[in-house]
Amino acid sequence: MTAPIRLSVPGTLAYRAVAVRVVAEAARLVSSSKRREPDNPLTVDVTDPFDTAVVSAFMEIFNNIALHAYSAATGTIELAITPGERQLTIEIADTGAPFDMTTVTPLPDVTADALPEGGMGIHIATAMLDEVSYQPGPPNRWRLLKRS
Amino acid sequence: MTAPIRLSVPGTLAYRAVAVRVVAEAARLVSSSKRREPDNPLTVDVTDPFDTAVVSAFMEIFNNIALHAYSAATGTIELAITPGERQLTIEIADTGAPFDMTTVTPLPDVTADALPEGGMGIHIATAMLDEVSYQPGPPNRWRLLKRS
Amino acid sequence: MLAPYEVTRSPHLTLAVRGSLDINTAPALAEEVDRIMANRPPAITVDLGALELIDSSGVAALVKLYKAIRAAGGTITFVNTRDQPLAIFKLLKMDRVFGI
Amino acid sequence: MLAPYEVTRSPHLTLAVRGSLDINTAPALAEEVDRIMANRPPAITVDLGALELIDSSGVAALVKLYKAIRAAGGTITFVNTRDQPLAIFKLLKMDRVFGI
Ligand SMILES: Nc1ncnc2c1ncn2[C@@H]1O[C@H](COP(=O)(O)OP(=O)(O)O)[C@@H](O)[C@H]1O
Ligand SMILES: Nc1ncnc2c1ncn2[C@@H]1O[C@H](COP(=O)(O)OP(=O)(O)O)[C@@H](O)[C@H]1O
Repeated sequence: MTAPIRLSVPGTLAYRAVAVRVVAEAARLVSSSKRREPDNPLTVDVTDPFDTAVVSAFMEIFNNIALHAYSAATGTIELAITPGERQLTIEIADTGAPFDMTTVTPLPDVTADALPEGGMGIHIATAMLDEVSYQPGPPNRWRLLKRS
Repeated sequence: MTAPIRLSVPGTLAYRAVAVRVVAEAARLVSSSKRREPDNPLTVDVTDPFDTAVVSAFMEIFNNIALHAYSAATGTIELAITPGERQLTIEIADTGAPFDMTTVTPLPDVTADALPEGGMGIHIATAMLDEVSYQPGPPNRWRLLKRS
Repeated sequence: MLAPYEVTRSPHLTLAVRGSLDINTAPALAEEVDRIMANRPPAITVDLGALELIDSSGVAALVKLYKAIRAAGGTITFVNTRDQPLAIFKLLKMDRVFGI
Repeated sequence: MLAPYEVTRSPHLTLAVRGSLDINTAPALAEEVDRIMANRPPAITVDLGALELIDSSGVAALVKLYKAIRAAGGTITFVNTRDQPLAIFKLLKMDRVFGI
């Protein structure tokens, strides 16, 4: 295995795009390892189901850290992304406010008359990935794993 | 000033796109600070002259590290990218073979009958930026600076 | 930068969303939804053919539009949903509600 | 992934290069250039309208094509060069040579 990709960015929404881009590219390194082709550094193609799942989950976790963990004081978000043969691991650390993940309620049944307008993020992340763990800190540590 | 963006990737061409993407986004944070708008995490728009210069220079330096510094043994490329009010600084460290930058010859005059097919990289980088410094190591350290 | 959406009124009222509808871009769409609803349109088509990425904030913006149109007695039709946004709507079981 | 170029032969021989022509994609273009030159074409148009990024390896690939066409007595015309690739050709003073 090669070394992980490490990224550290200020924990604000202005740096969301750059973090998502790095994660999308790392996912692609795993999903397209068979058809590994050079790509355009200006675009990322997130159409493969593996890439889709990883990026969907990561966007929610990043949003939550920037919005909730860093709602009062701000700090950095540190990522260690390890593309493996058949899996991708994303470790995330922030020094914001910890929370209790067990208090997050499951998403109620979705019907035409009961559509949620919030509370979908953690649900999306856990449903899209094989493993999601959170260890309150400081630093708070997320570990996301997706198998291909 | 906010904290720098830090990125560490294996020093091979497979990670070139992800590094270029991060640098392009960091350049955009400087060049578009007046018209700061949210952007699509899947595309980077390199049309502003500032972004163009930064990305052009960085691509050459990255290529050279992956190809020349890491021609024998491989290692990581560490970036610290600091977007300032009116400038961008990119510090790059690698643990590959050092070289003597003073031996790099200037690009000869370009005419229809004397078009170069190599040796353009360092020339592009220095011409596009305000400051380029290299300190042989290990680790070898590049410092690139562009004012806006 | 392009706005993350475009509204065309003829022949039908269509809202085309493009690029990434997310926590950064959804507020602009929400404002557009307010402008759209000011006319109490009887029907709207939401074209997601150029939408590449959506997050839960983007979903929330579309849910708001859906609720507003229905509350006003109108109809809303989603067309051309693809890739990551389609996966999200399926995961949230909104694909059937939205007729995707 | 799309190839970084497309060759069309009618009405004129045109090589359209797109996306990023760089150290990763230039080798594929170099192979295409060999195929193109096998026919000793009298003229070729290189359309860079969809080329977003180029590095020195990409420039080298286009220089090779330029030299090969000229050595075979043909003519080469570059069209639609823009943004970062245009800046690079200007910096290298190749813009005049290439008639850009
Ligand atoms: N990283 C985090 N740090 C602190 N609180 C969090 C974090 N992630 C989620 N939360 C809490 O969990 C709740 C549910 O999160 P989520 O499912 O993403 O929905 P939403 O963010 O729309 O409320 C949030 O409202 C917030 O209170
Ligand atoms: N990071 C580096 N590490 C080691 N050698 C380098 C490095 N960058 C450049 N060089 C040396 O300087 C030469 C000139 O570099 P450059 O101007 O980019 O042209 P090219 O790479 O096409 O030869 C290279 O051929 C190489 O010998």
